[in-house]
Amino acid sequence: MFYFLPREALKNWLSEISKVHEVFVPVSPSGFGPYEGKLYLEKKTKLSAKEFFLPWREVILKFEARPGALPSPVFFEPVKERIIFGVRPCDAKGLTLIEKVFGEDPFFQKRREKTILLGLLCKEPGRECFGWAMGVNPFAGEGLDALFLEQAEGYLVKLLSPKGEKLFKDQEAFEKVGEEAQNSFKKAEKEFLEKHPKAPALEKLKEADLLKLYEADFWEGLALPCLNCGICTFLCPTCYCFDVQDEVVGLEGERVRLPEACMFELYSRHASGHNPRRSPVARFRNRFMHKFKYFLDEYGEPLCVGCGRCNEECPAGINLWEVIRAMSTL
Amino acid sequence: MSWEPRIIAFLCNWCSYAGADLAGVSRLRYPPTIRIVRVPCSSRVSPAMILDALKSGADGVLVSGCHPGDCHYLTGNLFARRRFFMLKKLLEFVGLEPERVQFAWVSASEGDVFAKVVSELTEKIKLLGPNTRFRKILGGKI
Amino acid sequence: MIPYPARIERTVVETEDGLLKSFYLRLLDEEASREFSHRPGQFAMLSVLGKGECPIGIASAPSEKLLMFTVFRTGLVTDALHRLPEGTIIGLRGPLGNGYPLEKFKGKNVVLIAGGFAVTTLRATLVYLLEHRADYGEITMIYGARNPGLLLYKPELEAWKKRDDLKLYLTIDREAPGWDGLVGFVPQITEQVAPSGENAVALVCGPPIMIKFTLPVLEKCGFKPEDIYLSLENRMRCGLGLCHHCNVGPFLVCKDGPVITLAELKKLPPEY
Amino acid sequence: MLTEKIREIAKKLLEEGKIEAFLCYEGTSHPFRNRAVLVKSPEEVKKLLWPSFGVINLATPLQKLKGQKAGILATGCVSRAIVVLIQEGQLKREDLFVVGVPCPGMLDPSKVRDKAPEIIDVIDDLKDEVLIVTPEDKIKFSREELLRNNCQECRHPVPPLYDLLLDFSGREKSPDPYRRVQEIEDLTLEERWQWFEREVLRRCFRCYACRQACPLCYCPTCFVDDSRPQWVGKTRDLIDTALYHLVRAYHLAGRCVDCGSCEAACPMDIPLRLLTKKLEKEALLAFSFEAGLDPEAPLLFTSFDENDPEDFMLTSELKASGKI
Repeated sequence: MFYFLPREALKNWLSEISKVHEVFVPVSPSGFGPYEGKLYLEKKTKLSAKEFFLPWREVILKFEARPGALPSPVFFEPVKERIIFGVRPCDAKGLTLIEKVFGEDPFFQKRREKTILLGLLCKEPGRECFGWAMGVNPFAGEGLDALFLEQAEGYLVKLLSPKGEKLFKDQEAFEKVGEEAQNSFKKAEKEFLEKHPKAPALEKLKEADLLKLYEADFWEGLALPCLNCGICTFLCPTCYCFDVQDEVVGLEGERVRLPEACMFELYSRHASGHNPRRSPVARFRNRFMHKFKYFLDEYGEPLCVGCGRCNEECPAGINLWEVIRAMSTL
Repeated sequence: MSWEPRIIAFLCNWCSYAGADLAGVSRLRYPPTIRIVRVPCSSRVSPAMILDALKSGADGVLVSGCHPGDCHYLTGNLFARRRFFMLKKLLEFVGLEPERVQFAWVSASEGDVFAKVVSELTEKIKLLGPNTRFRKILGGKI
Repeated sequence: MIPYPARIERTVVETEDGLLKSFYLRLLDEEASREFSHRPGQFAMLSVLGKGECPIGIASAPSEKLLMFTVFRTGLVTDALHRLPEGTIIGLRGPLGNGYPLEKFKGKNVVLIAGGFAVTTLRATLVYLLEHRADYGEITMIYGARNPGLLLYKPELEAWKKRDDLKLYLTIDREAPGWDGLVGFVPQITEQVAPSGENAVALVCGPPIMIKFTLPVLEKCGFKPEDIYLSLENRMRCGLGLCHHCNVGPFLVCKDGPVITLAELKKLPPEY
Repeated sequence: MLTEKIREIAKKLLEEGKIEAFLCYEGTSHPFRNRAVLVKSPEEVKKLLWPSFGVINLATPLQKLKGQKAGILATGCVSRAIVVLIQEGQLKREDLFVVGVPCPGMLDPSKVRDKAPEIIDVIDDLKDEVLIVTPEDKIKFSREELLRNNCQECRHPVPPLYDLLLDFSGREKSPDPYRRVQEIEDLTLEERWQWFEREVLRRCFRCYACRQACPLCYCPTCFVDDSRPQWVGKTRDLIDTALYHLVRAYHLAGRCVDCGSCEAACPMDIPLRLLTKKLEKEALLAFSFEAGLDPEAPLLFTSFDENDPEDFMLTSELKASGKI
């Protein structure tokens, strides 16, 4: 089903639903925040909406910090249902990829359940975007509850899930639209897909021999500039690795789950000091092998939605496409 | 109940710790605000130790060692002096109350100086109030 | 990710250097305790609140009343664990991982080869095999440690020595006073014992260097890579296949392992 | 011009067998990003160029090349980082062939980025002007305006250590290297903490790019990664983050060569350099010390002077006021 929202009605509507729900929107080029009148919709934000599902600090246990204390489990429990508006389709697709692994994780699931995701299509692909090449069709809105397409007069809204339908059932600001509007959506989708085909590289990667890829000699050269920092993993809407830490202050203790980067030396270091991926090259290789081989082999899709954040933000100038090209032309 | 600051004092084993001991033996009065950590030399104290004390809730930190020329290891305190100078400048630069982190020379025979140092430091920190700025609270601020 | 509370009922210092200690645990929750069933080769996450969690192989057999873990004191959590007195309650999450497919071994000869403190899960296996003695063919165990003081489970070893349905070879790296058993590294002793690979499986657990030199010996004895079982270990956080720390290529040690055949291992990148 | 000179010398060194590889920069598909590259044959030198956006110090990847005789393109700060690494026993002088260049300064990607919504190319004359090319237009900017902060405040554009110095006229020494530090110093204590919290602590998500980009952060295990004791919690807690940034900056006291890699690497535009620049200023004023100028000289913290200042100490204060 499709609705239409006039452009000038958007902010009003966001304020309206803020009364009933917790509403988050992109507030600046850096990322999302609670809606308080500020809205940044020009480009995709540096930090994706991933942080709402795999947060920077997920408390999983609370305990009294003395030997023998019994832990009490903690579950994320929002007071109101959350709405996140302005999520880019690629980021939402990223969540569906994470869900393949985290399908039974109660923390992730609870957060998904309690959140309505409203997507917004980009006006133009950004310079570093390549989502389509990774097989992402932004118009399909995978992982979203509704998708907004910006048009001359306002937003055309496509409903994508029962959660979305329920939300829009009684929103006065929106008017139902007919077939004509639907066709304009389909037309935009068709034009986009014709211009932006899926990359043949993925099929080649599926066929590639895992060990040959691993042993290829291009890794050394590609990894030389890499700093092994965590920028690409923390900004990535699909990277899901986490660390678990016990934090204690005085007698209060919490066990928390937090994002971690596979680029860090500590990531794979055993307590004994042995580290199977001690060298920076090994860690670099593991990141891309995971995304474009291990995950691809297991789930049929790469662990990448082509949002381009890593390319845009990598201070060392590493370009994901060059890695994919090297891997797929081996 | 009036608030009493908690001060972590890193005292060098050879001078200041003995100085503190002398203050005790001489029955000198000073406020019971300090918790002593004995260290081999003032240069053993690293900035992480000082900041960790503040993070864990100390209201002040004192590092005390031998006077220049008296170091058991000859020059440890001279290295320490440079380091603490730089640390103090850095902490002030980011807006940490400079009075909270203090350095002193106290020799083994200066029990009175030690008592004075602790009294003065306690007064300074009482004026500032509890350390809220650099104290970690679980799940506090992100 | 939520651990069961478990009480340390008993601890035993296993080695002379004091770095290995066995913990006998009982789950506080009776229902959880009843439902807890594991197979030899699986592991559990032990947690000391305030310090963290770490994966430890389950050293007790499924039939034994208390869960037993023999822990090497090496990192943050194991160090804290070693300091805890009997009676303390800790956290336990498990059983995790795949374990040895012992049903598949029925009717076969089983060779257990252990080096150092990696013997723990093989102890669980051996206890299980001896309990189901009739189901299996010849059982051989080769177990080496650096010196006699570092051999684990000494009272049990004495008892096993006396059995005539088990061939037990204990060895130490170098001559030591009071030791009249075998002397030599595990690979050398394996070569001397020369177990036959005919209708047999080998379970090998030990430090990488021992494994590296033992595998060729086994292959020479006629063991096929599909019949050689190894147990991997890696740093891990969740034990559930989520956090991805423990991957060896596409293989997740926590979920797909820790037990893996040599045949499968050969298909993976050499990062362990 | 500079690019040609670099290619020429790299080719010559490789052909003559004086070096096994040459570490420099190459272009990328991104109009304002350069990348470190290692070339091992004379044919490959055509990749090399003068990096207007070579924001990561080459001495960082250089440390991955231990044991090879490598040539390296060195601006003032690269050369100074190499000096410190030699002083600290991390590099061997004889393993290196340093091709120095009097540095014209580099451009700041984040300053360029904001000049137009879409930028296709950036043309840098290495002197006065920068042209930013957009799909419609070429816009002219003064080079000074687009320079990186650390280049504007550079005290040593000319490399102090080199085997060969390219003939080029670089920038002059900055007349006012501590202007930005002064701006913060002029704030009140309260304002400074607010600044630190707002600009540093709240933004940081602990990717450690600053540490990884730094040519002088080479500890095998960083204090952040210690678990016994764990000095720094791993989450985004503000105090833990503060501890990380303070101790990291402090570890660079008397070592930092102000190459700005930390700040350039930061994805959240945190003004990290100000912390280390402040320490640089204090070391200069109090101890007349500057890092990375002489491989034979002692380091700031491995030396002392009997007359080092101590008026900051509580006992000095008490003595001055006659209380002891």
